[in-house]
Amino acid sequence: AGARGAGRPVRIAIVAKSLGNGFFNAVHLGGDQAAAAIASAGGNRIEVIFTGPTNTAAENQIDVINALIAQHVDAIAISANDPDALVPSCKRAMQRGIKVMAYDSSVAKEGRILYLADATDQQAGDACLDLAADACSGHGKVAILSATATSTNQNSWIAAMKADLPKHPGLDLVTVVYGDDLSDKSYREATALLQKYPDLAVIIAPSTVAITAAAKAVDDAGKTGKVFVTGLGLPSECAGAVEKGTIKSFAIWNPVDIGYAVVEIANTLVAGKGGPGSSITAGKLGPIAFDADGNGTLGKPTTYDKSDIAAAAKLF
Amino acid sequence: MQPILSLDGVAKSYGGVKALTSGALDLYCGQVTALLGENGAGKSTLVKIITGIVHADGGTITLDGKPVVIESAEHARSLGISAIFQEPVVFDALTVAENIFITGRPLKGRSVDWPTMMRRSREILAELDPSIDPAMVLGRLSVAQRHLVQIARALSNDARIVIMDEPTAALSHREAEELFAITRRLRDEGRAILFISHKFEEVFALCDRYAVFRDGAGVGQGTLQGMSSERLITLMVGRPVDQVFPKQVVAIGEEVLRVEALGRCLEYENVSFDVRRGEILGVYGLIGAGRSEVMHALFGTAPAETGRIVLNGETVSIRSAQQAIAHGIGLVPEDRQRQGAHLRLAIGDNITLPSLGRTTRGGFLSARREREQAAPLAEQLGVKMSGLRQRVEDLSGGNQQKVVIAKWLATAPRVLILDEPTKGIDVGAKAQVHRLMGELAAKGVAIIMVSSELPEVLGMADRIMVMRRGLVQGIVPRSEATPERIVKMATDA
Amino acid sequence: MPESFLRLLRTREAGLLGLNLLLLAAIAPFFPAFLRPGSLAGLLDDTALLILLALGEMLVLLTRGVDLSIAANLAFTGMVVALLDQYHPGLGLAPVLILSVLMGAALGAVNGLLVWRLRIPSIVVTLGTLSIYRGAVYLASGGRWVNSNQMSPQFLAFVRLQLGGVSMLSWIAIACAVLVALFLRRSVRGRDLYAAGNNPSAALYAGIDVGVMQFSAFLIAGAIAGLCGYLWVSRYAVAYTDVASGFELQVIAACVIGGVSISGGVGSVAGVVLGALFLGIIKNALPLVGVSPFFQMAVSGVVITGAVLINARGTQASALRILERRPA
Amino acid sequence: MSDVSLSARSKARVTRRPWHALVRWETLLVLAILVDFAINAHASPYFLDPWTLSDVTVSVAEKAVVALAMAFLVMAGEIDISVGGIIALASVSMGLVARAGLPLPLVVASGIATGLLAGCVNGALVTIGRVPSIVATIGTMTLFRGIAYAVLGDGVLKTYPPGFAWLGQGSVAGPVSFELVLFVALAAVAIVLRHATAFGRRVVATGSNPEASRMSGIATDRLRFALFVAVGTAAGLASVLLTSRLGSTRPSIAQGWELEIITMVILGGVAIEGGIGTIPGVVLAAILMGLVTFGLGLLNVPGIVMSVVTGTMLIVVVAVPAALRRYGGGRQ
Ligand SMILES: Nc1ncnc2c1ncn2[C@@H]1O[C@H](COP(=O)(O)OP(=O)(O)OP(=O)(O)O)[C@@H](O)[C@H]1O
Ligand SMILES: Nc1ncnc2c1ncn2[C@@H]1O[C@H](COP(=O)(O)OP(=O)(O)OP(=O)(O)O)[C@@H](O)[C@H]1O
Ligand SMILES: [Mg+2]
Ligand SMILES: [Mg+2]
Repeated sequence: AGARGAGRPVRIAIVAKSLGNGFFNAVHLGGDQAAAAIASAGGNRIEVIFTGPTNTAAENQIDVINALIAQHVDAIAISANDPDALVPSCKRAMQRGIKVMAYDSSVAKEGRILYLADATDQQAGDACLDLAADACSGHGKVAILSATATSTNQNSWIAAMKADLPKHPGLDLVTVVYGDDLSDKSYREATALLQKYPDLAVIIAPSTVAITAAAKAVDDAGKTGKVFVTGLGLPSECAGAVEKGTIKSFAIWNPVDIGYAVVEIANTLVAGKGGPGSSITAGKLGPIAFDADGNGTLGKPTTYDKSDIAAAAKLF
Repeated sequence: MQPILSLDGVAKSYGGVKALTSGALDLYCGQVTALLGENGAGKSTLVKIITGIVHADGGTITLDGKPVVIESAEHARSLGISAIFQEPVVFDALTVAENIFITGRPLKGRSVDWPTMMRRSREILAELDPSIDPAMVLGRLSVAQRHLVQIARALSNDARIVIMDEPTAALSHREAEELFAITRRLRDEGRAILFISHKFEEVFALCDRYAVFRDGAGVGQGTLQGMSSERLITLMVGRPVDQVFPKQVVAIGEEVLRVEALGRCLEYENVSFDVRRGEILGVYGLIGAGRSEVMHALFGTAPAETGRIVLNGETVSIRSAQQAIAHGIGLVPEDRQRQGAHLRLAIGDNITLPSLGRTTRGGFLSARREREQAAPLAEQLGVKMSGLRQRVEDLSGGNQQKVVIAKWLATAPRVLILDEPTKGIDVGAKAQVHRLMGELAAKGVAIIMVSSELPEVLGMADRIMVMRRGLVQGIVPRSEATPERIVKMATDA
Repeated sequence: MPESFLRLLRTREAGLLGLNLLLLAAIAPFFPAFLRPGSLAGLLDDTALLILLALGEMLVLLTRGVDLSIAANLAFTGMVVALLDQYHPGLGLAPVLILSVLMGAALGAVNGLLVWRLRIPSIVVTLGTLSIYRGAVYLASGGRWVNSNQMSPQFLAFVRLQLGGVSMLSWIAIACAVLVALFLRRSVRGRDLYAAGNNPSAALYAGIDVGVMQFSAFLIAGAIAGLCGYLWVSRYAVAYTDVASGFELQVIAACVIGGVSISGGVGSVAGVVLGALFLGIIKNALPLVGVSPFFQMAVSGVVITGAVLINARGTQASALRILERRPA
Repeated sequence: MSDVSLSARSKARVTRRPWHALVRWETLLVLAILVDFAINAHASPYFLDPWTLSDVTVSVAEKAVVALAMAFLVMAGEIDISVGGIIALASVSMGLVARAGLPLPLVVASGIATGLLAGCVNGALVTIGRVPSIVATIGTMTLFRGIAYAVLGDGVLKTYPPGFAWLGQGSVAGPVSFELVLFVALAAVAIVLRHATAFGRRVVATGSNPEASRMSGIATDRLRFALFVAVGTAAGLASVLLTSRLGSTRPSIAQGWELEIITMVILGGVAIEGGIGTIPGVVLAAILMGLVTFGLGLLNVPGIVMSVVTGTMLIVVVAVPAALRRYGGGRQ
C-alpha cells in the first residue's frame, strides 16, 4: 500500500467464485455503494475492481489473484473456490503488501487477514432445517442436494444440519447427493432422488444451482405440492418456483450488504487499521466484531416466501 | 473415319509442375488405342482430364465432332465415359454393389434403389466372377476380386468410351487374359477403348492403335500395324533403350537362407525353399497366392506360426523388422506409398532410416555421415532429384522406387527381398532396377524377387518358385522354365 | 429368412443391444422400479440430448473429421435463444426453433468452411471454435444466467409436452434418428458421405467432392447442436456460460461405443443410439444403485475404457483366407 | 509472404532447406510475441516489472512442460486427452504419500511414478489394445480423474513436507522461478532429442508413415508406448509443480488442461496428423500463450474471453498459411 502515489485511488478487488453469478453481481453492487458512501463522507477515493474466473476452478482463481498482484492493487477480497489451494498465492499477495480478506467462502487462516462470513454455519444449517421442517410440517424424509463435494461452506452447513437433526425428531435425513453446481447433473440427481425415495418430503439444496434444478425436477415429475424444495438460493432465480409452490420458502443473506461491508472493511485494512480481534465499523451496517482468528459474521440469513419474493427478485 | 474423342494441345500443371504440355490423342469407335509413355509422361493426368477429375489449363477436347468442356466426374459419366483408374478406387467398408455403382446409383425418385442396385450388380458380376456376392462388404474380397469389381464398375454404365489405366499392372497372366477377352468384346460392340500399359506384349496382343507421350506432349500416334516395340520405345524416350533383361551370369555360392515348412493360419503352409549367395530366386504366382505373406514372415513383420528359418546354417527367430535387419535381411515392399517410402520426408532421410544405427553416434545424428551414406547410393541408382533434401513426394513413381531400394542397399543386406520391384515403373527405370539386381547378385547378395510379370521372372531368376493359394507348387531351375509350365503350375490345381 | 436373421444377430448393433439389456438386467435386482415404463421414458428423456448430439457427431466422424465444438455451439445457441425469449417473450416458439437451427447451422458452417476450403484438420478447427463459441456465450450474456422465471411458459413447456407417455424431447430425438438413418441409407449424398470417409482419395475418382461432404457433415452437426441448444436450455430451464461444458467428449464416447470408427466411413444410426443409451443407462443408474458419488466417475471411466477396448477388438481386420478350405 | 511471388521451381528448392519451414513458422510466432509484448507493455504500466514477467511463467510453465512431451506424441501421430486426469491422479498419490509422513523425494517420486504408470496404461491401450489414441484417452481421462475422486472423495490433502512448496513457488535467483528453470532445461533436452538424435528422426518418421516406419525397422509400437509414458511422466511432473503451487490436493485440479496443452502444441506448428513439427515452435507458442493470457489478465479480462483470443489465434495462425497456400498460387 505504501507504493500508492498521492491522489491515486485505493483499489479494492472483489473476487467472485465465478463470474455471471447473480449473487456476486449483487456483492459488486454493494461494494460500489460503499465506495460512493466513503467518498461522499470525505474518505478515500475508492476504485472497486470486480473480477473472477468464469468457472469455479481454484486454479483459475489463482490466475486472477496473480493478475491482481501484478496490478499492485491495495486490497483483495475473495470468495474462495478452495480454502487451501489459494493459500500460497494469497500469502504471496500479502508479502507484496496487499491486504487480503475473504468473504462468503473462506481461505484458510494463513491465507487472509480477516474472513467475513455471511452467517455462521450454525445459522445457515439451522435456517435450512427449520425451513425443511416448516415445509413438511415437521415429519418426513429429507434429502440434501449439494453443490460439489469439495465446496467448503456447503459442507460445513451440511455438518451443522446433521448436528442439529435431533432438534427435529420428525425429520429423517435419507441421503446427501452432489450436483456439482451443474444444472444438468443436479437435475438428474434430483430426479434420481424422487425415483429412489417415492415418499420423499423435502429436498434441501443449499446452493442456488441446486435449488433451481431441484425445483425444476420436482415440477417436471409432477410432484409439486407433494415434495417441497428448500435451501439457499437467489430470489431472482427462485422466484418462478416460489410462485408455482414448488418452493414454499427459502433463505439467503443479503449480498448487497456483504459487498458493502467488504469494501468498508478492506478500506479500513488498507488504512493500516483493524485486524483479528478487533471490531470494524462497516459504515451504515454498524460494527462487525472479528475474533482472534479473524472471523466475523455479517448476520443471519433472511427467509423469503411468496409474500416478499417479488420485491427481492428485483434486487438480486 | 472420325474420332469419337479427340484431344489437342491439352495442358495441365500442378502448381509449377507441368504434367501435360500438349497432349494429343484420338480415340475411335471399335478400336483399342494404346497410350504409351515413360513414368511421369502425363498419361494418368490425361485420364483425369478426360474423366473430369481435374480441369485442363488449355487445349481442346472434341467429342463427336463438337468441342466440350468436361466439368466433373458426373459430367464425364453422362457423356458416356468410364474408367478404370491407376489408383485403386475401392471402398472397403461399402458393399460390392455400392462399389460398382459408386457413381450413378440407381434411383427411385430421389432415394437410392437398393434392390435394383443389387440385381444389376449380380448381373454384371455373373460374367466376371459369380462367386462374388454383391451384398458382401468389399473389404472381405481378395485382391484379384477387388480388381474385378473395378472392372465391373467400368462396365456398369454402358459407356461409349472405356479407359483403362494400367489395369494389368497388378494382374497375373490368367487374369490379364480374362480382361483382354472382355476388352475385345467391348471393342467388338463398337466402343472406343483407351488402354495404358508399360507391357509391350500386351499392347501388341490387344491394341489397334497407339499414341505416345513424352514429357507431357504427344509425340506421335497411328495404327500399330507395322510398328515395332523398338520404334515405340525410341518414340517414348527419344533414344533407343536396351529392353532385354540384362541377366548377368554369376557364380552361385553356398546356401544363405533356408526356410522349412513355414505356415500361418489361413494364409500359407508347408512353405520350404532356400536361396544361395549370388542367386536370384524368382517367386511367381497369381495375385493373392500368398507370396507377400511369406516374404513378411521372412522379414518378421508378420511372423510365421510354424516352421523354421535357417540363416547361414543357424536357426533364427525373426519377429520384427529390426531383427530381420540385424540378420542382414532387407525387404523392398510391394506397396511403395504405404509401406516403402516416407513421402513427406527428404530423400536422404528415407535412405538412412533403416540404417540409422550406422550414421549416428550414441544416438546423435550427423548430417555429414548421413550424406556420405545416402549420396553415393542415390547416384548409383540414378535417382533423378534436385538434392538429398528433396521430398520423396515430389518424385515420380520410378524414382520413388529407386529411393526405397537405396534405403535397403544402405543396410548392406545379405538377403534382399524385392516384392514386385518394377510394378508400374517404366522401361527405362525397369532396366536400371534389373541391372542393379544383377550387380547385387554378382556381389554375393542372395535375392528373392517376387513378381507377377512372367517375362521378368523368366528373364531374371536363376530358379523360379511358383505359389498357388498359399502352397508352393514347385521350384523350377532357369533351364527348365518355360512360360507354359510356369503358368500351368500357378493356375492349375 | 433365418440366414439374414443370423447375420443380423452377429452385427455390432445386436451385441450392443444385448449389452444394454444386460445392463438393465443387472440393475433390476438393485432397483426394480428402474424398469418401469415411466422410468424408462425418463431415461430416454434424459438421454435424448446425448442421442441428438451423437447423431450429428457421427456424420462428422464418418467423414474422418471430429467436431469438438458442438457443446460450445449448443451453449452459445442456447444462450442466444434464451435471451431472445427473455426479451421478446411474445414471439412464440417458431422463431426460437428456427433461430436455434439456423444459428447452429451457421456455427457448424464456419467449421465446415475452414475444413473444406482451407483443408485445416478438423480437430484443430474445432479446438479453436470450441474456445471461441464458448467465449461468445459469455460475451453475449455478459456472464449472466437466464433463469426459468425469465423464460416464457411456451419456451419451457414444449420439450415437456407428453405424447403417448414420452416427452417431446424424446420424440425429437427419435424423429432425428429416423431422418438421419434415412438420409444415410437412402440419399445419394448420404451414401457419398460414407464413401468420402471410407476412402477420400478414391472418392475423388468417383466424382465425390470430399470437401463438400465434410462441409455438409459439419453443417448438419451444427444444426443439430443448435437445436439441442434450445432443447437443453428449455429442459434444464437455465442458460449460462458453462452449459454442457465438456459434453463433447461424452458425445464422442457415445459414438465410439456405438461402433463409429474414428477413421471414417463406418458407423450406423442404430449403433449410435444404442451407444448413447448405454452411457445414459449408466449415468442414470449409478445414483440409483447407490454407488457412492465419489465412485461414479471411476465406474464410468472403467466402463467407457472397457467398451472402447472391446470395440477395438471387434474391428481388427482378420487375416484373408488364402489357403483353400479342405475337407476335414 | 514474399515467397508466394517466387516461381514454383525456386520455391520448391527453398522448401527443401531443413530449417526453412522452421524459420517461417517460428518467425511468425516470434513476431506475434513481440507484438503482444508491446501491446501488454503499452496497455498495463505494471507489465514491464521483472516480478510480473516472472509471474507470466507461473501460469504457463506447468502446461508447457506437458506440451513438450505432447509435441513428440503428436508428431508421432498420436494424441493424449487424459493429461488433466493424470495430473489429478498424480496429485492424489503425492498427497497420500505425504500424509503417510514420507520424505520429500518420495513424495515427488510418487507423483512422477503415478504419471508414468498412467502413461503405461494409455500406451498399452493404444499399442496392445489397438484403440485409436483419441478414443482410448477420452476413456482414461474419465478413469484417472474418477480414481482420484474415488480415493479422495470430498477430502483434501494438504500436509506436504517442508521444502515441497519451493518446487512450485520458489525461485532459483531473484525473479527466476524454479518452474522456469526446469522448463528451460527440459526444453533444451527436447530440442536436442527432436532435432539432433535418431530418436527424433524416428518419431517424425513414425508420424509421417507408421507402416513404412515399421517396415524400416523402427519399433513403432515400442516408440509410441514410450511417448505415452513420456507424456504421462511429464504430466506427473506438472502435477508436482501444480500441487506444490496450490499447496494442496483435490481431485478437481487441472480440469480442461488437455485442450490448452494441445492448443499450445498445434500453435507451435506441430501438424496434428503427425510427421511435422519443431520444439522451438512449441516453446515459442507456450511463451506466446502465456503472454497473451497474462496480458489480458492484467486488464482484468475474464479467462473465458482469453479463450476467445487463444481460439482465434489458433485458427488464424493455421488458416493464414493454409489460405496463402491455397489461394496464393502454391501447389496443393
Ligand atoms: N497432384 C499432383 N501434384 C503435383 N504433381 C503431379 C500431380 N499429379 C501428377 N503430377 C506430376 O505430373 C507428372 C505426370 O504424372 P502422370 O501421373 O500423369 O504420369 P504417368 O504418365 O501416368 O506416369 P506413370 O506411368 O508412372 O503412371 C509427373 O511428373 C507427376 O509427378
Ligand atoms: N481383400 C483385401 N483387403 C485388403 N488387402 C488385401 C486384400 N487382399 C489382399 N490384400 C493385400 O494385398 C496384397 C497382395 O495379396 P497377397 O500377398 O495375398 O498376394 P501375393 O501372392 O503376394 O500377390 P502379389 O504380391 O502379386 O500382390 C497383400 O499385401 C495383402 O495383404
Ligand atoms: Mg499413370
Ligand atoms: Mg503381394
